[in-house]
Amino acid sequence: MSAAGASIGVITFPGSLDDGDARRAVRRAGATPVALWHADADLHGVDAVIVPGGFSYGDYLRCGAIAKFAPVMTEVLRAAEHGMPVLGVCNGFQVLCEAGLLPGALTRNAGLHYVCRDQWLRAENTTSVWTTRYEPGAELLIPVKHGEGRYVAEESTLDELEGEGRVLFRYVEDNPNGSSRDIAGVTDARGRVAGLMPHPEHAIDPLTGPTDDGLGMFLSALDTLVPA
Amino acid sequence: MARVVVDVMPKEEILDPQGQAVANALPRQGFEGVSHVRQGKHFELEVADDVDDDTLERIAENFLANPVIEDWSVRRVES
Amino acid sequence: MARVVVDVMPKEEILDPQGQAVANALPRQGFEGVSHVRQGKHFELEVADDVDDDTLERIAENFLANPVIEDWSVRRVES
Amino acid sequence: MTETTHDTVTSPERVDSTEYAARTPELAQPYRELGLAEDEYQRIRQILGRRPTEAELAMYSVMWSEHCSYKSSKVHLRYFGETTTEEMRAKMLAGIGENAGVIDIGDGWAVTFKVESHNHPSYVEPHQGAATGVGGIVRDIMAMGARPVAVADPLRFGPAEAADTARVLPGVVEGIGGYGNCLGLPNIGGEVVFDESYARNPLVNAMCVGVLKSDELQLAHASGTGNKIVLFGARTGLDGIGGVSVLASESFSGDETGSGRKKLPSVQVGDPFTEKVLIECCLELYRSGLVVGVQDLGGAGLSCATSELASAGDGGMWIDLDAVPLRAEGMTPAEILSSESQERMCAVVRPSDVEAFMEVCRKWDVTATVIGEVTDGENLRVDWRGERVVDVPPRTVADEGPVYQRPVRRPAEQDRLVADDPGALPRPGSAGELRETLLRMAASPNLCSREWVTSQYDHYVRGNTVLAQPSDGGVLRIDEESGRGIAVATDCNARYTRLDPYQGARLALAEAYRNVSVTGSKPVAVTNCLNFGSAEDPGVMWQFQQAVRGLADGAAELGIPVTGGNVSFYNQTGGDPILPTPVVGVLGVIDDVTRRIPTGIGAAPGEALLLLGE
Ligand SMILES: Nc1ncnc2c1ncn2[C@@H]1O[C@H](COP(=O)(O)OP(=O)(O)O)[C@@H](O)[C@H]1O
Repeated sequence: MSAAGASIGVITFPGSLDDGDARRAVRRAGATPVALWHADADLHGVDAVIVPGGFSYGDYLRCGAIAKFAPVMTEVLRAAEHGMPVLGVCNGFQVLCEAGLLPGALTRNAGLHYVCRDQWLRAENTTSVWTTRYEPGAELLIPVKHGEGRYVAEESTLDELEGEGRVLFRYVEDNPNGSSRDIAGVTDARGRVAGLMPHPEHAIDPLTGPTDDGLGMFLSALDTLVPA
Repeated sequence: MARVVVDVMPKEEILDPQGQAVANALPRQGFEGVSHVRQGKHFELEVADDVDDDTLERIAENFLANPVIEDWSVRRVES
Repeated sequence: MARVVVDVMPKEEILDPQGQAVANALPRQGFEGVSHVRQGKHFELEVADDVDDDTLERIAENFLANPVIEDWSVRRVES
Repeated sequence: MTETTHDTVTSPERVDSTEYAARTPELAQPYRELGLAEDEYQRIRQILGRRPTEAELAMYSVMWSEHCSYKSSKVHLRYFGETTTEEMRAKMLAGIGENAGVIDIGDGWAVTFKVESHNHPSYVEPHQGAATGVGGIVRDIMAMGARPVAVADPLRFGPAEAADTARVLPGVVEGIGGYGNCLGLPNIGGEVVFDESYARNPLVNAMCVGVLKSDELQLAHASGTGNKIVLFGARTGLDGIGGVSVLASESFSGDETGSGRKKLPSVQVGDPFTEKVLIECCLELYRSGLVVGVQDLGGAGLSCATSELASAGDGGMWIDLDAVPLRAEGMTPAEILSSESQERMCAVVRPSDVEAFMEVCRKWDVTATVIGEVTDGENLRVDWRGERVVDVPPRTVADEGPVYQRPVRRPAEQDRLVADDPGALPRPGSAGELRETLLRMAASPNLCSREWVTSQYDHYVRGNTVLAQPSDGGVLRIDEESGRGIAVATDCNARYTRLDPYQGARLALAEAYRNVSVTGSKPVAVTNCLNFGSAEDPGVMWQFQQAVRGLADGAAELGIPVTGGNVSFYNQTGGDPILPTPVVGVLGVIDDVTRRIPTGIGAAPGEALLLLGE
């Protein structure tokens, strides 16, 4: 299979905002983006799925709380169980946590304000499907933009995540939201389902983002989907 | 020490998109029979015994609620 | 028709920056004696009479609250 | 204001129909409470040949308000048209009079942009006032057939250290951010200015920019007899009823004290999610060719949308108010017509397309209802519970409202004010003093970093933002293949404008023009939001007249047209008006966004710093 032969689905919920950007990032990485609709009960044969940022269904109750019940999420849960790579960005991360694919929860920023800024991250885990292109400890500059991005979980869960090397990225310098242990993103035990608050899809071209540091996440997934 | 609960709700005639979102989502999850939902805020305060009802009322009105669009209720509970 | 109230609160051990902001602001405005504030959500539901307690509990647990970070209580009230 | 007694007519037992109105000419009506002058009320009676019904009175009173009718500004705004040459008009696909101006920017692309004020609502309830201000301007842009692609927010507040500013500013910023972020519209510019004159009259202006293919332009007109009128989006509630509540009869009131609905807050609450879905739904409807005409619902709600659609069309219109999906019980016809519930649009649809239209709405979970149709008569007719409650020539409501030539007088104190020039002020004499002055200026509220505000706004969403804060102008890519893009900037120095409103407006234009130019873009069009004090103050009207002339003359000199704008009068509490604040927005075009020029001193050492101009 050629890279363009790999197809990555990007879900659109009513209220999704960064779905177009995620599709652009997939294209830029050399794969074929496939738009998935929240009401689809079918993943249209994609090789991986991205749950993008935004405010799914308005996020009025709790971020991601309604999206987890979307028909398409039932399919995503099933596919993830069989090892399909899944990436949740921002609202997508919130949805994956709500859906139980990733541990913990994302809560109101400690500063109580929505924050949009360029943020330094450190790559902690470079073996997950979504991070193999990064050097361990590499520092990346990627936008964050959220009001509810403070990652919390029970202490034992946090210890487990650290122990198993499942913290994907950590905020460096300034923690924008008060996340426990500066956690910006985590992965499941198999390193296939990943979620993070920062937006790699907004860092694929220095013209429209601070850097192209985010492109590595999409390229990493392609490396796995399309073994050289 | 007394425990005080303040509930703050959007006024009846004011649009409540949050409650509406919950009400719309329930049937999709297979929960029928909920006809109306309103969502507001719930505060729990621990206050010294010498804080009187009048002060609590003022705290609710000036801080916890936005009287332009919200109603509120204050009650003391057993701790 | 029955009226049901669900209160959802951040768990004790979870940081509650909103409640804290209120608690910090009160003394600055001359309100002393409030030692602790926590902020959660308050839902008022109108439900058909055949919706049983078990269903209400599931609505609260699976939907209105996130058990990872929140506690909740469900009660029926007079309408 | 003195309370006059009047009879309310509509009750569960009786409807104030046109027929009943014709039989009861002597009935006292609360036109003054609704803001109509005696002669305005008499003109309505003359137009109709009878007293208006309550519903008609509600319609005329909102549509003839300053906000909707431009009755005090119209005579001055004509000057924009008079000074726009054919050459300036060449690229203009829609101009003053449409929901928003539209400019052809080449390659088949067109751009629409407009600024609106939501000043007073944002003072009453900063968060919701500002949020619904964004929502309103975004719907204006949608009504042109465009996809909204960016917002900007010129803001004015009282002194930074004033207690009330601490209430208003954070709420306004949260409201603008909360709404715009949730719609997925990057915020690419704006202003934050503090001045005593805005203390009880903050200015919340919101700009929206939209992009469309030039052949996709939608117009707000109802044509084609038999075509259906579809109301879609949110339900209609008691929001923003404001003054019209004096028409609510006691028997409709839920309030035991019997004071009608006077105590209703006129605040509207925004629902950005509904608006986001409405945007996507509208765009799909346009793409599918299912819309003949479309109008957003903003101030004056259905009164405005129906009368404007009918007025711009070629026939009459019939509306069945019972079909309007309501959120509140017991709403009277006047209330339904005046409700300012947010997130609603009104479309004209061919009967054969109604089913397909509804299908698209169902996909997006948008409530849509046929509420009437285009008729071959002349009049706008509205029925409720089987009785006719409105029967009016729509032009008399929408276009032929009163026009005033308000007294204009240069204030006596103007000379004294101008004579008091800064020459007498102490100047820094030493390097140390200069340093101190510079530091003080850099730290002052009007010059310090705006990051506290701008970091609450998403400027990355949609992935096309090429320049945003802290750049002088925001730049957006609109065509990924060609790299074609646009730039916008808004500016106004109101203190200059106070000294000389003509020059002040020209300066505001020149500044916005420069801010667009320095991004590497070519300015092509102008919009404005003219914020002033009371139209009944001759000094304020002089400021207004001068500012309009300055802006129009400046635009003519630069050769770019004013494509639209907004007027906000009565920004004053007591006798003191705000500083005259004609906010000017300039739109530019850049052929290739990779050639944009960021703000700031270059990164490489040894670069030369050049000062251009005098
Ligand atoms: N309310 C606002 N919303 C968005 N951007 C703003 C706002 N206020 C200021 N900005 C942005 O911050 C930057 C600096 O603003 P300002 O100090 O007014 O610049 P200037 O003095 O060069 O016009 C500009 O990019 C401007 O667009």
